[in-house]
Amino acid sequence: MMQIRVEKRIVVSKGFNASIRIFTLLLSLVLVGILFAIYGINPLEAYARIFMNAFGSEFGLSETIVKMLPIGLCATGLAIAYKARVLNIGAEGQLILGAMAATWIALYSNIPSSLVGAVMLLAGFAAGALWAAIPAVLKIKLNVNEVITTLMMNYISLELLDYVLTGPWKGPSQRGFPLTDPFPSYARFPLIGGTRIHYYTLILLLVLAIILYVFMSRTRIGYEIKIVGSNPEAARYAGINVSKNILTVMLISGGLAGIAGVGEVAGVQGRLIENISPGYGYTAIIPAWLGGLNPLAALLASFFISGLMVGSDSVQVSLRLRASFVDVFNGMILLFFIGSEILTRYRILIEARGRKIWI
Amino acid sequence: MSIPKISGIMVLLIAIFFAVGVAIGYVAGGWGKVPGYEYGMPVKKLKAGFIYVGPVEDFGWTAAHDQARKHVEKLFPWLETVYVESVEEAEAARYIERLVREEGADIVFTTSYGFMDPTIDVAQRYPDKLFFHCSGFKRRPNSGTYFVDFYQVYYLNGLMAGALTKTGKVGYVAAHPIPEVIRHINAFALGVKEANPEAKVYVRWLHEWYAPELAREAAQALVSIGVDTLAFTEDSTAIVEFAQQQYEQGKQLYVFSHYSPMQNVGPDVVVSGQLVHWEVIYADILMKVALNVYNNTNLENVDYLWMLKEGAVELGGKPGVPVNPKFIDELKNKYLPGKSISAYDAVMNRLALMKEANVPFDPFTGPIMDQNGNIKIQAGQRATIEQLFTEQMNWFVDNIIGSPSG
Amino acid sequence: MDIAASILAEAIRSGTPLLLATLGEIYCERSGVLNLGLEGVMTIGALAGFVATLATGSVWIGVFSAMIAGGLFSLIHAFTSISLGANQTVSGLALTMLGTGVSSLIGGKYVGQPLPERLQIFQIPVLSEIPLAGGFFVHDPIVYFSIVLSIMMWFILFKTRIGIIIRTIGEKPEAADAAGVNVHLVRYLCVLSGGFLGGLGGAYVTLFYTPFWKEGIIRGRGWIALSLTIFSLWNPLGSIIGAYLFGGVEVLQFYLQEYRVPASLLRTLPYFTTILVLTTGSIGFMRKRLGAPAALGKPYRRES
Amino acid sequence: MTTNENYLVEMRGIVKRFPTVTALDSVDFKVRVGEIHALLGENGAGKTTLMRILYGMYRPDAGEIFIEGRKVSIGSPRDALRMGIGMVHQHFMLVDRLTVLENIALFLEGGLRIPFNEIRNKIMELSETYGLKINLDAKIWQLSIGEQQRVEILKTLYRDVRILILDEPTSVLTPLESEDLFKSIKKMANTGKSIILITHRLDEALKASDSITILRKGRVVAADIKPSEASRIDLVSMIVGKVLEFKPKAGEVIKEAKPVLEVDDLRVLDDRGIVAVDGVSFVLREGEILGVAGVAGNGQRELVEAITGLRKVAGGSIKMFGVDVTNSPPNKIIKMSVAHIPEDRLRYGVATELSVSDNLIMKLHKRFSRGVFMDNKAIGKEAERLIQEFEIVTPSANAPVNMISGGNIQKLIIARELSIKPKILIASNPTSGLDVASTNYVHWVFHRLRASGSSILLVSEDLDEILSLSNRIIVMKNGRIVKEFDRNVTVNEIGLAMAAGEAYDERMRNKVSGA
Repeated sequence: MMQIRVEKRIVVSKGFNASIRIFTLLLSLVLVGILFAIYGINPLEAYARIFMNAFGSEFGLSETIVKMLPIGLCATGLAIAYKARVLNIGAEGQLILGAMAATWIALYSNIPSSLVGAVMLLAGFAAGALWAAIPAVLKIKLNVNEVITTLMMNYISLELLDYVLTGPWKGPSQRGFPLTDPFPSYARFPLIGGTRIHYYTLILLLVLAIILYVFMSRTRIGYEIKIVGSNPEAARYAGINVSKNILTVMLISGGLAGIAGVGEVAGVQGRLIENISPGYGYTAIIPAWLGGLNPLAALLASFFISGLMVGSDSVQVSLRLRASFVDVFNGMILLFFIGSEILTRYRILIEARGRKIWI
Repeated sequence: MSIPKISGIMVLLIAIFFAVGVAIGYVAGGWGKVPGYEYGMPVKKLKAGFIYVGPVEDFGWTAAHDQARKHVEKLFPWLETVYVESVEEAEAARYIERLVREEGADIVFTTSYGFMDPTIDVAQRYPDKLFFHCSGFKRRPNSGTYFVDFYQVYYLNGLMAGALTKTGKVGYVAAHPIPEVIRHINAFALGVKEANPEAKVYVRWLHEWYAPELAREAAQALVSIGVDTLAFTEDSTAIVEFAQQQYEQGKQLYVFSHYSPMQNVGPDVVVSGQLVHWEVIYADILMKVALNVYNNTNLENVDYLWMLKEGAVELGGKPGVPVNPKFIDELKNKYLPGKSISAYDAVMNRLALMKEANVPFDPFTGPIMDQNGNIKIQAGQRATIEQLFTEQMNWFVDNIIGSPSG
Repeated sequence: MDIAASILAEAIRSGTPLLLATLGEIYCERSGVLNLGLEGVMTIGALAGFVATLATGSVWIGVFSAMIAGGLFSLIHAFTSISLGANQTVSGLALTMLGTGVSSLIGGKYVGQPLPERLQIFQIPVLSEIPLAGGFFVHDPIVYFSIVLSIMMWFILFKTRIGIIIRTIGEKPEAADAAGVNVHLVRYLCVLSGGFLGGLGGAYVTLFYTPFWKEGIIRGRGWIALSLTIFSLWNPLGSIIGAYLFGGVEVLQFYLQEYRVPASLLRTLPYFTTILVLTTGSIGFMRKRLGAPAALGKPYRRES
Repeated sequence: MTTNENYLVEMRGIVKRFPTVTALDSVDFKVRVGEIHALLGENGAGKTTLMRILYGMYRPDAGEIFIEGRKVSIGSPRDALRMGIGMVHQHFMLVDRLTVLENIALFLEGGLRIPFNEIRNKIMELSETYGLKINLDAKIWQLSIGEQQRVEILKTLYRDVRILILDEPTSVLTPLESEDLFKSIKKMANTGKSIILITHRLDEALKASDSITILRKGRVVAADIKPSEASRIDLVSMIVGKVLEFKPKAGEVIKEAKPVLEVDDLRVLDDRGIVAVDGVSFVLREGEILGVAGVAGNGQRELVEAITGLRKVAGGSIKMFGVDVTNSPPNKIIKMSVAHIPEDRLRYGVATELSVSDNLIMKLHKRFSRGVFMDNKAIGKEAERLIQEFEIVTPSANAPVNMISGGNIQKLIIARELSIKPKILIASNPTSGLDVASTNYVHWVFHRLRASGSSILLVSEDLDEILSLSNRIIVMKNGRIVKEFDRNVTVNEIGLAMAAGEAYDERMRNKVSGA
């Protein structure tokens, strides 16, 4: 007869937490390795290819960075929201709204061309933030669970995108395809020569990640957010306005996702298209958690997740495995990661045939 | 399910040999000076990359391109191919670039309209490589375009549809409201009108290329309003299956299959349809590239638009079977209004005319009126390439019910 | 059949996968477990059902396999969220990634293959000729089964001891514990039945609704079922109405196309409704009457 | 000595350890057939833990349980119920959104079908017998607390229990409801059931029970006391466990100083919407320590939370330095230099995932910021200073709070609250969990604080502490102030007031439920 009991862990060390994180990552690698083996692919070869194709060449590295831009922007913002225990899973929708706002500025406003870039970024931020503000206000005022509302709003934004692309914004020169016309060149973000890296967004991402890191670790609001996330009752006791902080993190995470959307339309596609985001807003949830909800670590984790996605091209093209194994990989990492979190909070006692094993 | 496929492949192979023969003749006629030009001659190795928008196993567009890829690879010993499937537009540029950089492709075929700008973009970055974009209109010295078109075949399908419908209501389930699809609907409607001036064509838009579930819903919605004859532009057999199911429950629908041989899926309902032979174009392009007829300086004006005449398209729901024998009698007994020719004979005559080198017949011959009663093509005139293949094709023929803008 | 009956019939067909998945999620959430992995569970079921039918030639083996696959797959979520007490939101999202990923990986070679067998529709004579209501009587056995199932599940949930236990566990697990009920076991069973029905819902799409497999064939039905769970106020009877209504939205676009109603905006209706219902249920005095199960999303661990 | 056979329940040498404390240390406990047995003790004495072991909710680390002389192993509440043991928890195990009938049905064993009619009939019969009236079709959330308790009791009676454990049954009831409850209990005892009454209210035990066992800090200090034979004051000292002879060292009573905190006719509801603070009025003057004595659960917590802005005030007013702060948010009260050492440390006092230094400046974080930035240098310095001064044992200032012990968390909170140099300090049980040295240090700090002209409202269950520090003492009972003393008072007098408060305050009779 085996019995499993759990008990609160009193002492937790940072080293232990870090090793658990690394262990879960390794476990996912092993399991996906088995998956490779099932498909007759040498796992080591596959991982070597993924690594080389993501980080081993100038092209791979630049493509990894291109992907890191939207994922990193969303992930750093989400890290902060999650830090305040606000489970925003609406980054996808917020990104789309940002992209739509930028498109409106680029194609339908009369803003002087020299200002368009800056205004697109501002409008993208504002649109993403406003889209996030709706569930935030519902949570603050009426105690509505933000998980469902942000999720529903992702779907609403997708349909909204579909509506503008098949309706009012369908580009007259696009022969009926659901695409807007291309942005004028002054509304395109410049690229680093020979790559697709739109460096406005890159600089913005790096600066924002550092700002957010400083914001969280050095500023008063960051401090308040941490208290709210750790113990909202204590925050209230300490005279901290909990609602204001919830709104703040939602606006920040929504706004950053919005900027990610601007980067995609102005930096990568040069127009608004239907699948402007192949799920960046959802993918970003992984690095946000993997990075321990620290903006800089989340950025780093985004870099690796992006590398994984770009590197997987090679497995797809040369080893003929579907790209969706990346989803399997991501799902596993996330499951193991949150599953293992219990080890950081509880000790597990397994009692079997009179023997006791503590984990 | 694999047995019919094999026979299909045999027929296709024969068709390819024939087509390549035609292609060689065509090329030899044009560039007779090219020395030693013959089938299968050893030339330098060539690697071709293909970017697909859907999965290679879909039942339409991507599957057809991939079949063609396999055939040309088998055909030319000097050819090696590599492909990526299910590429989203947002990610196309990376994949195209990866094929030329990491996979060493000499030429890349990009097979979706949405890949047009990424293709041009990558073509600019790699001026030494060759690119061919399918269905678009932007070209560069190292980037050409190619397309096959079905409007002639759709017209023939329309003739049969008009002849067969009992309710006078013909349905068309359509993918995206783009000039290509609108042109096909119009051609189809012209055929319907000629065979049955009273009949109406009801259009339902999916806004998707590959969406079996939506297609089925749209077909059901059309049948609900009394439609008994269906044509479609969607890359699955969903509508054919739907109709066959209806047949098994005692309701006869007439369906025109799209793009792939689907007659085996709906033996009791598929009347005819359209089949594509991309391999004809691919063989031609690749051979010319291998012979350096095409190179990175002269593709600016290379734009293939091949139809019945070139053997790139075929009438029927099954290779070599233009009309399902089950319906031939019915079609032979139905005469075109005011004429002494049966619908079947009309189809066959015009098919033959459109295969001729100078194409003496064209469906888009005036007078043609749009839904608002405006004359779009003057009496006795043929539509121009611009009228058919650009944004100008944004109107519906007057017997169509529905909006050409989606 | 007249057009109204035909629309109704279509709405029912389109709503059936939603109904099945929603019924499962209702039990799951009534026991306090939020399974955001429903989309993944449905996709797994859709593929498993399709592959099993292809392999065996029997649609019923397909149905059965889909349920088993959906159930087993949802056990992952049960383990992380019940036994480990992990964050249910994240676990559910991970489950969706895993489910859609795995099925796309495995399902590649089945794209575009036709099914060997198709289920017959039982058109009930006379009744099916009734205007409008006739739409109820032209379906395959699964449709009829799902309606019967809803009523059964309603009865069990509200009229039997099992139902009381499930509701108690979703509201106040310690009360069930105090009454000697094994809270974790019941939650496991509820998640499992959610998985069975989610899998069945998925299989309905690939075996009956559109007998095809392709990547993304579930097309967000899992998320709609999640909203439907809220829309139906966690009541199996309410979910019948909700599922046919939401299913109707999906098919109605083709009837309304002539009148130029933008389909995309029509499709946002379920999501708006969900937010509205959720908001209403969260307002103080309505919470007790309409709100979510009080212990939804909260792991239960006896302190000792 | 009585023989085993007379005891329905006998628990021997029960030990229960929790990760941080030993809750029960070799406890013996016996109950006779047909007896109402009061289990008396302070909060945290281990009463509930002991009963949860009897009810199978906890497993003891050592010890044996006998029912009717037979050794039993009770693995779960289900086992307990089968053995005829039922328990009504302090927090009801009722499901708000289920009907009374459904709640009872949940509690029954049996098949899928619910024998609704059978339940109805039997409940009717039971409520007739014991005087417990109830509407079976109402949803729980529609019932008053007293009615909900009746449901709980009926639930256990339905299972034919012979031993009924009631955990603090009157803590949620109005006096009238309590009377009714005790009448019902008597009837049950008369039919041969044994009732175990967990309570911290002495007069309740005296009034309602046949026998009393007193627990203190996890040990039995007195067993099987007959109410008629015991002196109240002895019982109080056994419960509280303090030395009787004590020389108060508090300062002079200050009469003329200006008031800093004026509470007038304050009414506050508890979490369930019951009146917990019922018309309390007092004044805290500049430079004085006002002790609030009383057994826990008599409204002290709600009073403190109302003053510090954490809980809504239902009636009356609170003034600080002459300014009305009734229902002001916490940050406004903090701005007025009011510190608060909360009773529930982990709920309010700390954010456990954050570092010790982050927690140390929680109240002052606005002062430790320059513009938008936190002044980490100053924070580090301040944290080190406080850690040293209050001898907080922690690996480092940056270690998360969940790595330090409960006593050190308490020190951390005190350090933080004192660091804001409060003009008013509201302290709830400030030294509970501290060792002697730390306690002395805290007391010295309180003295010093008072000497500097600040005022302290000291709520404590520790009478020594109250006596040694306070200038004046008020005693709270049932949400009211029942007595006020100046500093020249003995433990005995306070104890008496705590115990006999009900007689002192005749207005109690008119108390009505706020539900």
